[in-house]
Amino acid sequence: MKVDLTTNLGGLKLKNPVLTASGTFGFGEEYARFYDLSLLGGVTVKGITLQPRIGNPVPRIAETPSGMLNAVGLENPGLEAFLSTCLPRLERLNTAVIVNISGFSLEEYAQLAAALPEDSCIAAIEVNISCPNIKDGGMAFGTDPRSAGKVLAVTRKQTRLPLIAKLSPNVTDIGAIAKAVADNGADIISLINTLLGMRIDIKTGRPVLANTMGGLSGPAVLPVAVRMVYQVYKAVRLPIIGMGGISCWQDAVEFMLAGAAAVSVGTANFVNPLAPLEIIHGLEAYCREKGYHSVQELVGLAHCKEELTNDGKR
Amino acid sequence: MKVDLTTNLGGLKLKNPVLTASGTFGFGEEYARFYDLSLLGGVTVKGITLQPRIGNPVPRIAETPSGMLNAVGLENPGLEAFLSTCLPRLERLNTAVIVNISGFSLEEYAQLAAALPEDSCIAAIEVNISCPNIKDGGMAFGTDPRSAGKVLAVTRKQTRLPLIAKLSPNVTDIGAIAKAVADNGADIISLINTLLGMRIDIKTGRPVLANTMGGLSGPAVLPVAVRMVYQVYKAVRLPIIGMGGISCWQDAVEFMLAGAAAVSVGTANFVNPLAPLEIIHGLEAYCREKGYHSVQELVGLAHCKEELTNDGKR
Amino acid sequence: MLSQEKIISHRLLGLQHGIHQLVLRGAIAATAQPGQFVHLKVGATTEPLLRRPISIARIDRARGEITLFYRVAGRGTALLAGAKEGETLSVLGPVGKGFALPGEGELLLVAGGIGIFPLFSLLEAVDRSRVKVKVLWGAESREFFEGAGLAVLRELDVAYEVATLDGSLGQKGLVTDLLASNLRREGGGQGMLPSVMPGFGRGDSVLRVAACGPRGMLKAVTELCLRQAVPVEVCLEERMACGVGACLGCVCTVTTAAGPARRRVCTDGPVFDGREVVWDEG
Amino acid sequence: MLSQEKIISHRLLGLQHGIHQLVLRGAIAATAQPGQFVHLKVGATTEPLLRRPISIARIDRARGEITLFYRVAGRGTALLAGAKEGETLSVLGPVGKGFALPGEGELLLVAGGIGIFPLFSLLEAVDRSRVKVKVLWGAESREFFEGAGLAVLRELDVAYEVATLDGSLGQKGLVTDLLASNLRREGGGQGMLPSVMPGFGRGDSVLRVAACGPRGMLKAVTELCLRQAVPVEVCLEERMACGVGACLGCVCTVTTAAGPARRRVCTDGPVFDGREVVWDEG
Ligand SMILES: Cc1cc2nc3c(=O)[nH]c(=O)nc-3n(C[C@H](O)[C@H](O)[C@H](O)COP(=O)(O)OP(=O)(O)OC[C@H]3O[C@@H](n4cnc5c(N)ncnc54)[C@H](O)[C@@H]3O)c2cc1C
Ligand SMILES: Cc1cc2nc3c(=O)[nH]c(=O)nc-3n(C[C@H](O)[C@H](O)[C@H](O)COP(=O)(O)OP(=O)(O)OC[C@H]3O[C@@H](n4cnc5c(N)ncnc54)[C@H](O)[C@@H]3O)c2cc1C
Ligand SMILES: Cc1cc2nc3c(=O)[nH]c(=O)nc-3n(C[C@H](O)[C@H](O)[C@H](O)COP(=O)(O)O)c2cc1C
Ligand SMILES: Cc1cc2nc3c(=O)[nH]c(=O)nc-3n(C[C@H](O)[C@H](O)[C@H](O)COP(=O)(O)O)c2cc1C
Ligand code: FES
Ligand code: FES
Repeated sequence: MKVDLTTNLGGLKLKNPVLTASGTFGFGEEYARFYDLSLLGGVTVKGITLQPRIGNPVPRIAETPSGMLNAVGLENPGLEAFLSTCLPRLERLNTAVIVNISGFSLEEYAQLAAALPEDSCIAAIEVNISCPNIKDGGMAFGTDPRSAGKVLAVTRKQTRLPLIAKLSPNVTDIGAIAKAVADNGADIISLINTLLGMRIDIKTGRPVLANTMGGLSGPAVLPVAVRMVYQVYKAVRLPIIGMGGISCWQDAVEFMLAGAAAVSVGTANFVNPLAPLEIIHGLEAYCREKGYHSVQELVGLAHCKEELTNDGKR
Repeated sequence: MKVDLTTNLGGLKLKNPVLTASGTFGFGEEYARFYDLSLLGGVTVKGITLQPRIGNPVPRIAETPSGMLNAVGLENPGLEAFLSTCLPRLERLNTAVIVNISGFSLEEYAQLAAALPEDSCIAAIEVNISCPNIKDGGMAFGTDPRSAGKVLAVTRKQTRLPLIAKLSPNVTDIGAIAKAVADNGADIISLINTLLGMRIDIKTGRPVLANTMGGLSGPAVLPVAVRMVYQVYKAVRLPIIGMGGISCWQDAVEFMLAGAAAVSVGTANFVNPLAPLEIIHGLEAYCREKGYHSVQELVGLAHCKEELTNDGKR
Repeated sequence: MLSQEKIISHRLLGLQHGIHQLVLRGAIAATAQPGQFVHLKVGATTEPLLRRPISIARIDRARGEITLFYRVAGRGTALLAGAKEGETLSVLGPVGKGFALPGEGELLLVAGGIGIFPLFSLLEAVDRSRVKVKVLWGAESREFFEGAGLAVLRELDVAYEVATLDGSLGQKGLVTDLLASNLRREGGGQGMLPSVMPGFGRGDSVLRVAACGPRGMLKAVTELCLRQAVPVEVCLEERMACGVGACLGCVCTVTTAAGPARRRVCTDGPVFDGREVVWDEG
Repeated sequence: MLSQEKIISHRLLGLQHGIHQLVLRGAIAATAQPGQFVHLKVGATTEPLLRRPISIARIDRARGEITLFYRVAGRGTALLAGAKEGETLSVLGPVGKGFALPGEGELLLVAGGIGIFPLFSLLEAVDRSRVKVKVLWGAESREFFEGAGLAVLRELDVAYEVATLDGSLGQKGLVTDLLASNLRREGGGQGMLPSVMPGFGRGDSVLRVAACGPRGMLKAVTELCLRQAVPVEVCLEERMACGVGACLGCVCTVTTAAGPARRRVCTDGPVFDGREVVWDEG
């Protein structure tokens, strides 16, 4: 039986539902040494900002039980260098490219969205709303439904590319944020970004990360991410890209059952560069075994009361 | 060198800073088979409610990477049976007892606090504000600063016992909640309660937990907990009881450096029943090595810019 | 209660069903009772985090050894399968309330699949010169039995009947079919004690059933027994965290005079009186 | 780039410093260069999560073997120490830009503590019939050297000087003292190429330094070299996640014409021109 892996996320068409997560896959080239990136559903590139950023001092990485903290601080070459240097190389990867953008004001988000060409390999824009709103006291845009909505609204005006709103998990009510971005022009929701965490070196008594706090990712966060995907699936009708700790196909199935129409692989790349490919194959085999013709049949099944039988029926 | 382990948390005097966490230590008796509980700083008993509760159906437990989910649903014998049956037995443990209370309305919190005797082995009351406020739409009391403050205010009126406010980590701004409980009569703050999480069984397509979602605990949550202790230490002046994934003395040191004046051991008891004792000894040895006369000298050191030298100086 | 036990032998019984036999030497054997279990740490790191409950299948007090049989079911048992002879494991136990040990009469042991393991210990402990014992065991196929300690049964020289789903060994069907026909064989109406084995059923002889297996099977076994007023003990399974009664993670529901109540499978069980257990709960 | 390598031998060199020698056979040896490293998976579960970077210390292309030396520093290396001969490890590599391989002149290898390991591979790779090589190595004490491959140095039959903090072997003091006196021995003012070994320093001979060790030491080595216009390469360490240049976790700062810029230690390094590195940053 052939399983149809194609995935259509409100205008973003992918050959399969497996993407790579922003910030964990550089601008694609690093992992091109391991396999042909055109096998992926798509790649999401490192978050770009209007101006180049040299990011935070080191240490930027700390390990945690089944997870890691990072405080890279959005190091990136800036919009201009991205367009002139990175984009032409991305064209050659022959895969759907999602560009992750980060602004420190509404205008920055708008400028970034406006500058990304609609006729290139760029298949969608992922709007990272976890950045601090420096004009408004530094709380992240993504922690308040109103400011999250505003970011999407201003970005929406600037582009016809599909817009993915990337949600921060560091909030009381993820459903409220999801509704706000859905009401303001998001086509797709991706989640979760990293959980805010911290470690202290007991030898020196100081935080391990130069930046004191950092973002937690990896398997440790998986149950929180699955829960939030489940909640957002209940809260809004937009397609969801699920991520957070996915390291094998079983994890990916779990996210799709919770409501994700596609998944992103992040930290797992660091441990097993072949993880995204293994996940594509595992998803296909799982569908075949359960008798599904399309991988999209999995989406949201955990919301039904009945159990799956061995042949995928209820 | 003798290290002074005694710990005074705003009126709650402990022989050492190591407690056990509510819900992970029954009413004390189960672990009394492993060691003399009077060696502990104290024990926190399972959360009690006004009425007896049979809790959630099974499965109540799911494993996650370096962590676990529980959805016990506050199973407990209720206030009356607690006072008549559990309390007399707790008296015999010869250790400081902290009683964890959970209410579904402000009145319930008040009634529970009023009913706990001030002249027994009960050394403090821990107010679990993670319960859903059923009168007010079901959002947990602890996710909104105002309702969190109200719970503390009504409880404060009913007792002269030290009041510990136990914070939920499922919030955008933990500092705001901490300020609210501090302003409304809390003597001590304990954190973190469990993070909301979920797992799905890919064989059945259904959530693993009968209750769909549950609370994440264990090593996986440690970096989030350390971060929140650090933030609360900055936000308020109250003593902090830190918990969340502590499984060895190194973890306990990390919490104390972040700002906790005492620590609670939860999930680690399930894996290593002797963990609390090993932590007490490890804390003592660490202080001795660093040249500290009192374990309390550790508290909050990560907030200073200088590194610790080998002999504990800066 | 917390013991470092040395791995004396560790072997795979049959590839297809991934069942391993693990012999441990240490303090547990001295006090272990049939139906109790151990709570095992299966790795050195925090992943997997929780201990794993495994029934004590054989107890050799003289040598200070217990034998466990386990099936590789997931990542925890897969990791355990890598433990080597000579290494030590952290073992919490013996845990729980085991089977009642009848001093006379007849005992029917009813097992579904790997539910046979805790029954091995009961079989060994019971004084077979005074109690007549028979084993009824059901599983998928002949291979299963061969990879799951059928040799142990033979070695213990006990009367047994088996049933397989595919008919490849013994009777084709379920173990409850075996039980039903055993109970039927001797008639046994309401209130009257039935006797199931030829030569049994005289006067004072009391038949008891001890069962272990999937929940659905235990429910059916209990119903069959209750219909004939045969006392039945069932050994339950539930997901566990602490294994010592502290977390309330592993409860089942029982009927009491005061209404339905929770019991902890780890310490109030895992063996319960079948009559008490509430089988159909949400 | 991703290779399953078989453990050919694995042994502890000295208890006190917990340094292990690990020989792996597989695809990495074919292309490994001195100064490159491997990124090792140290366990089978997600805990610890990240791979561990370890320098390639010896390369035996004929046998397809690489040798690593590592010190047990924390939980990851402690777990690695339990890996047994015959098992396989998942190895990502060879990673990074290694040392320049001088074809003539003089080469001074300066090591602090376990910083000697990547220098072993350079020492073996350099054509010593054309390049004069000397090793300067500093550490705490005599025991350290004995547990950290001093035997390898002796076996490689190279000129070396050692310094210990406690004076228990070689000169009492720091390796930078050795370097300073070696550089001083032959004078060598600004712009003039100094020559440090007796018989060196004729006409066209060029002295280079390759150094590895703690950051403070590398900084001091670089300053000493720059003062005498001696080209110096340093091998840096930084906490790594991906090890392939994708995560930007492991950066250092270098000076460029356009101002300070970040470089990835894993793929732009770990070997950098000492002149470029910005040593004092926040
Ligand atoms: C009292 C008792 C006695 C048991 N005796 C035996 C025995 O003798 N032989 C044997 O092969 N198995 C026995 N089991 C089942 C055994 O505990 C599980 O197969 C095992 O825990 C699965 O762990 P895993 O890591 O391989 O699977 P995973 O699915 O990775 O486990 C994930 C989590 O679920 C729990 N879990 C999964 N399956 C079960 C289950 N069936 N029962 C309880 N918890 C489960 C695990 O303990 C773990 O916490 C017993 C269970 C109980 C409760
Ligand atoms: C390019 C490179 C080459 C290296 N070569 C060697 C070698 O040949 N021999 C050797 O003994 N050591 C070497 N190291 C250091 C070695 O990587 C660390 O000692 C090791 O990662 C510690 O892991 P752990 O789990 O034991 O310690 P933990 O402290 O538990 O590690 C926690 C985390 O911090 C990281 N970490 C801790 N210490 C270091 C460190 N010094 N450098 C980088 N990351 C660190 C770990 O990789 C891990 O992610 C090298 C490091 C780098 C960057
Ligand atoms: C090193 C690192 C850098 C990251 N950088 C970004 C980023 O620039 N923009 C963004 O939206 N998310 C970023 N993330 C978050 C990931 O895209 C992803 O949301 C998160 O790591 C959870 O997935 P995982 O557990 O599979 O890694 C980064 C994560 C890591 C680990
Ligand atoms: C099984 C279980 C039951 C719990 N029950 C309660 C409870 O009744 N009241 C409460 O305030 N916290 C309860 N908690 C939360 C713990 O007290 C603690 O805050 C949390 O588990 C984090 O600590 P840990 O990671 O060390 O377990 C429970 C935790 C677990 C694992
Ligand atoms: S497993 Fe904790 S009470 Fe049974
Ligand atoms: S470790 Fe990821 S860029 Fe170097």
